[in-house]
Amino acid sequence: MTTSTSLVYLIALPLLGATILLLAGRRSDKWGHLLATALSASSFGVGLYQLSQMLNRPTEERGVSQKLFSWISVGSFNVDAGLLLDQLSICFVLLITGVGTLIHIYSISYMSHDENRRRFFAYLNLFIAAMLLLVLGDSYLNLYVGWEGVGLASYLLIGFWNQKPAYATASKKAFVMNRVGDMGLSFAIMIAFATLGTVSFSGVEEASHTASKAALTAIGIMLLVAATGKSAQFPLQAWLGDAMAGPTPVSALIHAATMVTAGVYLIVRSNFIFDAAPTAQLLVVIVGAITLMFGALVGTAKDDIKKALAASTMSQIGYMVLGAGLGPAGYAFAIMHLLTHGFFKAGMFLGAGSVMHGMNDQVDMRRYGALRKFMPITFITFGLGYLAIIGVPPFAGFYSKDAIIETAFNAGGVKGILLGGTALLGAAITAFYMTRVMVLTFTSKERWEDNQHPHESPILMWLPMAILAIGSVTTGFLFTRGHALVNWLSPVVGEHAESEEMLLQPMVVSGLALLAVAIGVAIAVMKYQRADVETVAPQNVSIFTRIARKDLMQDSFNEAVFMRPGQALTSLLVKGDENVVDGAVRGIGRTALGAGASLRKTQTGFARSYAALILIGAIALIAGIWVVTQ
Amino acid sequence: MTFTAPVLNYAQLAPMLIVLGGALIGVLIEAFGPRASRHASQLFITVASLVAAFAALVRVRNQSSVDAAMGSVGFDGAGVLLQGTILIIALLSVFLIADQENFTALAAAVPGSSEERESLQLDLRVTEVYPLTLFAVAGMLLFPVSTDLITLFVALEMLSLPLYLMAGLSRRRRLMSQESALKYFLLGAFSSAFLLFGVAYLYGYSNSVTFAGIQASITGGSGNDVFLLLGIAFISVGLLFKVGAVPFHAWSPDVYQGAPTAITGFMAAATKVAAFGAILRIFYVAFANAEWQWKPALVLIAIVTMVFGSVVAITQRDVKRMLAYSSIAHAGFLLAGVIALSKSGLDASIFYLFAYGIATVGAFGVVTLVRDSAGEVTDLNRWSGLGKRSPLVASVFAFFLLAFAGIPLTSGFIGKFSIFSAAYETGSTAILIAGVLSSAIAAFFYIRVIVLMFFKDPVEDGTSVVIPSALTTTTIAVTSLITLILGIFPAPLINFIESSAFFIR
Amino acid sequence: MNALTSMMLLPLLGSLLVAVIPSDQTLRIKQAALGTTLLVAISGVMAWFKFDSANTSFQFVQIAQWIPSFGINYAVGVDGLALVLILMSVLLAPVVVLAGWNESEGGRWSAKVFYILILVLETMMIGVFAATDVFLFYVFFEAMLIPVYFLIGGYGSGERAAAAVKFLLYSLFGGLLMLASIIGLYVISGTHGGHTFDIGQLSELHKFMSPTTQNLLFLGFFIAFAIKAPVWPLHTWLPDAAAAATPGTSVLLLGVLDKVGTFGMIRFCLTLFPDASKTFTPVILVFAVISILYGAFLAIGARDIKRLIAYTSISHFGFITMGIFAMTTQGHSGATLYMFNHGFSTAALFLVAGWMISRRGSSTIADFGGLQRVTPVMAWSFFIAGMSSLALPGLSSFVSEFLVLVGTYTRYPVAAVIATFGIVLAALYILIPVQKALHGPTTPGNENLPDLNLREKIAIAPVIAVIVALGFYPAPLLNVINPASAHVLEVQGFTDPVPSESAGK
Amino acid sequence: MNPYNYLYVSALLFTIGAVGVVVRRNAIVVFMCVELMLNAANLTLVTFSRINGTLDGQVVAFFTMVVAACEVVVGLAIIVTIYRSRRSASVDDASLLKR
Repeated sequence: MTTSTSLVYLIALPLLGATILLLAGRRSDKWGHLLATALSASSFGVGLYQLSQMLNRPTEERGVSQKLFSWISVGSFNVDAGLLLDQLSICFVLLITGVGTLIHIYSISYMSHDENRRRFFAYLNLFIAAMLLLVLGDSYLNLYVGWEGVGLASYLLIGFWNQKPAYATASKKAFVMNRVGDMGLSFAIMIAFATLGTVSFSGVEEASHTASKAALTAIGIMLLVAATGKSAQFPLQAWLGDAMAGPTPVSALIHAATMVTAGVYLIVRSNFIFDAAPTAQLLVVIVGAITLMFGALVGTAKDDIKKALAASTMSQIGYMVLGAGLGPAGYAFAIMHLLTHGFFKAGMFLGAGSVMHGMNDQVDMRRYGALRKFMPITFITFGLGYLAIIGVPPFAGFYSKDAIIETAFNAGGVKGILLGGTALLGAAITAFYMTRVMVLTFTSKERWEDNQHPHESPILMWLPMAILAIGSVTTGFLFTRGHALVNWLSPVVGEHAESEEMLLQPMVVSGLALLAVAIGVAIAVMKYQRADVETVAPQNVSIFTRIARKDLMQDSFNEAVFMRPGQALTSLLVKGDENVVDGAVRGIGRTALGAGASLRKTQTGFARSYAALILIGAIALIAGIWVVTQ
Repeated sequence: MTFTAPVLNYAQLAPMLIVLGGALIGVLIEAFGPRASRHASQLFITVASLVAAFAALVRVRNQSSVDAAMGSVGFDGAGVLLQGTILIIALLSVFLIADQENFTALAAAVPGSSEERESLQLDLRVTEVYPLTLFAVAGMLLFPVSTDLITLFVALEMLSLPLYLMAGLSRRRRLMSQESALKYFLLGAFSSAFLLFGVAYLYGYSNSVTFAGIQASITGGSGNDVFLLLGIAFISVGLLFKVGAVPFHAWSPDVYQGAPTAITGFMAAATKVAAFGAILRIFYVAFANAEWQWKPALVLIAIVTMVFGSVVAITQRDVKRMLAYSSIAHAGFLLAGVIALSKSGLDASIFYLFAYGIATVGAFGVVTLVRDSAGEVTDLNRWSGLGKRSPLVASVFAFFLLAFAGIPLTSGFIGKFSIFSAAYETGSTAILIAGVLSSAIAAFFYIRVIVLMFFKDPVEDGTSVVIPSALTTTTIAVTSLITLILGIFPAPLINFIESSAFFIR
Repeated sequence: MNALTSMMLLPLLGSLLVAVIPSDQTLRIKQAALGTTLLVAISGVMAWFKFDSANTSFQFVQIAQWIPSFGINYAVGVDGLALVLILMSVLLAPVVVLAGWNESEGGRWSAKVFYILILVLETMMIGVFAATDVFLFYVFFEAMLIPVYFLIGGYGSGERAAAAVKFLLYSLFGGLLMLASIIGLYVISGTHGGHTFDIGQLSELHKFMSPTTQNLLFLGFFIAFAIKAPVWPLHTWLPDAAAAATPGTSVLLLGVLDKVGTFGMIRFCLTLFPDASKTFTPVILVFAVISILYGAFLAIGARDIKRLIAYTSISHFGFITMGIFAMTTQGHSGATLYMFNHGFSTAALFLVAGWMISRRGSSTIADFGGLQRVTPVMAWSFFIAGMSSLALPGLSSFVSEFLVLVGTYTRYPVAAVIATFGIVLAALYILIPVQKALHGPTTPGNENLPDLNLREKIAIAPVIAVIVALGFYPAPLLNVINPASAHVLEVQGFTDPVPSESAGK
Repeated sequence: MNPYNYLYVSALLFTIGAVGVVVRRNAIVVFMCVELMLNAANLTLVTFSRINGTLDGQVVAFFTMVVAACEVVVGLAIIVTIYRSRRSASVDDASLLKR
């Protein structure tokens, strides 16, 4: 594989930015955000350069690697600090740096009133660096570093306004639940080393040809656990909703476009493991299917615009995971949906941010309405994103999502029908709740609080939105043009195998999908455009609505099953340590004292009793010696 | 019948004779010397005779003979070492005794009587304590070198009788002091009766009063084992009483507390050396071959002694009683050396005796310094915050306590290590374990005292540390220095003991 | 002059220097102490460069007779393991002195005593790691308790006296058990080619021991080390001690002294009693895993920030112990590296916590709040230290913790899997105090706490620098550690398990 | 007649003395009991001397007498002082030192 010396700059530049801004502190308040943006942009530049290099090379030599130094080397456990840039990772590099830079620009204006803007940008750069390390690392351990790095960055950014206790809690929740996933990743690495003797991608891939199904299944399942944690998949999805506590650009970059899709990257990157471990693969699709329904259902009940978007993110990633679980047929589509989603979801989040910006941080959609005329650009960009996500041709979402649904149907047998059906239903619900968002926010009647003066956002904010909107219009078309992306990725994820016997023709699937979408849209429009909406969520609603509002009881479940018992155990142990363990020790001391006190009493002070003692002693001594002698 | 004049090796007897001579001169001075200069001259005589005795000992240190005095006194390396130890300890204790403050002006006077008061006012002091000390020292010197039962018994009485009296000489709390004297005397006499009875049976068993003879007949196996058994048992009672081994220990806490502190220190240190010297000799020489008979019993006694001493010491409120119980525990440790019944056991015991004796004198020396208007303060609670009042004294005392506890870099640690390894070497695992456990318990109360001195705040009740006299200072300084040096560079002494410690048979 | 010996002498000389400076010139005293520790640190680093990591035998060896008749030598020398720990100790010492610049005030005694104790302690810290003579090791092992005891009891806060006593008694008890084992070794060595304490010769002895003997001797050592390290359930002294001691003392206590336990497990338990180690490995692993989770849970439940850090250490020591007894190169190197890293991350945590406490006047976590906005630098330092304590990748602890887990998994998967749950708990026990103390609204009483001053920044900066640097580039340490741990395992007759799948393929 | 009988007698005397020490209160009497024990020992010695046909036993006996005499001197001195200061010769009254 060709080596390069410039890969490290991709990571080094944003990392440098973060370091400078954090160390310089307030001194860099003036220029900090500019530096950060510049560095992120230059990293994007490096990415483009790498792409051009890559295009100039023949397909099989496109992968580039760079070994920096030997990181950990003990016995047979050798891990280099090495980077790997291939057709898969370049997609991510460009997505991260590109969208990242746009969001930097957006934030310059969005955060301009925040006294800690500099720190915000430092975190953003830190995130970019970590995320790039995640996708560039050439071994599972290096990936792990980036993996937890983005976790840290997300923790810092979710808790950026941690003076609000709720936000601080949200950030902690996110970190801890991610750690549960990370545990899966470290298990995977341990198993890989113990069974295959290596943790590098190339090594594992090479060993996976010979390794036993059992080992690979174990590794695969553990990787899936990791993915569910990072990508907010069932059952580790609960943190994403609360993560919206972070500033909106963060939600756009981390919790929509990039970090939360790391799980998909991990699965696709580990395709060689999952291809050889059907059980693990089956679990992947199941998780994906469940999550896409889960997210969709939650999305229908949310009044907080960001939470609604978050739910839809969860659901869309469900699609990606589902796709990734369908093997070589699906990897490429999963990635494609990931990329398109990166554009339109980021765009919509920025749009939401712009709305909040104009409605002085109101997030309740029941207090929006008819904003179309007050912020037209936002409306248009958001609208394009909307069309993309619900999958209206020719917008990006149509191509990517449709492909996944199709592949799902073609997975074969009952499995295929179930998965396809789920995906299709999901599409309908997506259409419903996204339309709901659209209607409640931009069309329908005004339901503002008093002294609201909605206004369009400054150019620094709408420019990135516009660019992303363009992306969400065009990308799908570009990627599918002559299977561009599929062929591009095939060297990494394996030849794209079209399944011979098709359950349904592509046209049929598309037709069904469009039908589903139409139904969803129709219901939503009827329910929200016609009827006028209460400004406070009505309480006399069906049990389903209530459950959906409570994120399908996920938090209640976690509390009941993990938190409360955990707290109980903790307090039990604390008491036990004090009374039982330490008590035992103190008990020994007390025993000694007691013995001393009672033995003291033999010292009566009477000479005669001492004499008696001596006499008894003498007799005992004689007796003793006598016994021994006889 | 013909009468052969006794042949005495005066060079080897010199140390004892010198001390006895000094004692007699002391008596004469007490009788006829001018009262004004009495104290000075007494002190001078005592110190001089002790030093001279030591010099005489050094002169003959390399000699050894079975019959220094007609076979009833053996002279050998072990004897030299033990006698040397006793002399050094005695000298250091005399420095403490020299502080008259602690002694009654007129022992005969009734406490609180006009007689006593005027003798105090006119400072008409009687200084009989010095000759008494010398007599006791002479007895102690004789005790470990006596090689026949007569001498053993005589030496025992010779060292005991003066001590009985000295115990009653305290100036303050005279009732207690006298009580301690009485208890010590009655019980002492009681136990020496046992010893004598034992002597009788041993003579009956072996038809000889010399250790050599007894050993011979034990090896020969002739003679009635019942007599041997009784003999060993009764003699052990007498000897174990002197070292304060359980269950013959009961006297020591009371006596240690009641007697004048300087005397207590002398008694605790020197008597132990002498008595253990005798025990070692008689068990190593005379009873060695009857090991299987007495060893189990002695092991049991040793273990009980260690544990009892340590456990009871925990709850003591009086520093002198606390030290008394700790000395009981140490008696237990020392018995381990007797049980070892090996060269290394002998070496270890002698080293331990030296180290422990020195530290004990030092510790009691410090105790003499803590006083209030009514004399010494031995109530531990009133010792609290001593570290604030006078850090130096407190630190020194703490150091001695650490030595007793056997913390490394003190002589106590080397002693403990050597004696336990010796015991374990000859298969007494039980001793080792018991020793370790009781050391752990013992640490508990040594540390308690340290906490009291350093981590508790002083109580304002007039307790103070007096400026020690030059002599007392010397004692404390020397003892603490030795304790430290033996902890860091014990090699010279150990080598010396190793090369010269043996029992002549 | 021998590098190690000189390194040990320097602090002693320093303490003498401090001793001669008049007590009222506190600043001079502090400067002298700081200067000394810096000198030692420099010489430590120089030794580091002189060290030849390829050579697995002891280096900088110096052997001088100490107590020849017991075969005791002053023998020092280091292999990679010892060198790393010595380096850690000497690097932490100046940091502690600088960070705790004012700790010595408000103690029972003058600043002078404080720094004398610290410097003496440093000598012993170096000695305990450098000793290649078991007896010498034991001497340092026990003697170093005393200065710590006075540091806790004299300068600590809250229940300092009680905590100090608890610490001392616990350790003494373990030490005495170890003494019993040492005596056992000594005696056995006597019966096989002469008394010796040389670690090299003793490591041959196990061939002559019966399994029972070996197991008992092993336990004697292990329990002592398990108390030091602390392994559940012998840990209860640590939280009290750490909570009572000054931050600086706590750093030395948890950062350095406790390492003696884990160090001893490798150096003595494994090398002297290989068979017994194998016998007990399962049990020990169970205790280690319990420690990991137990410590974590108690940390989560802790209200007092110092106790919290102490409990996290119990969890970390569980990891170290597990790594040691996993008997794989990854486990061993990981454990050793872990000892080093834990030293620094705990140091950072404790120092910052100490500053927080001294500013706020309370060590209850709930009393803090919103410090991130009031004192950003202090908050960040605490945060980074915390991140390294929860083993965030990119910080030093991650490398070691992951090595331990991987190394354990290859031989004992179940233990590793259970232990891995510790990383989730770690996230909780770090993030809870972070949220309560640093995040959230600024609670009353915290509004105008001063941020770190220059001295404090200078003190904490190198620690954090080390934490970050070693996270990215642990090679310098690993290169020194690997040969040592490989050597230990080779002596043990262990080889890493081969990957199950790629075996033979 | 059989000399061993003397041993039994002396043993009996010794026991009486020992028991006396334990049961009697008056210091003088206690002391007398001790003397009784010593004399029992003497009797034993003499008997053995007779049985064994050597003089050593009798020599010891003489020594014992002398020593016993010394003991009397010291002992009475102590007892008298105590008596003068306490107006009582009961050993049980002297029990300030205990525990």
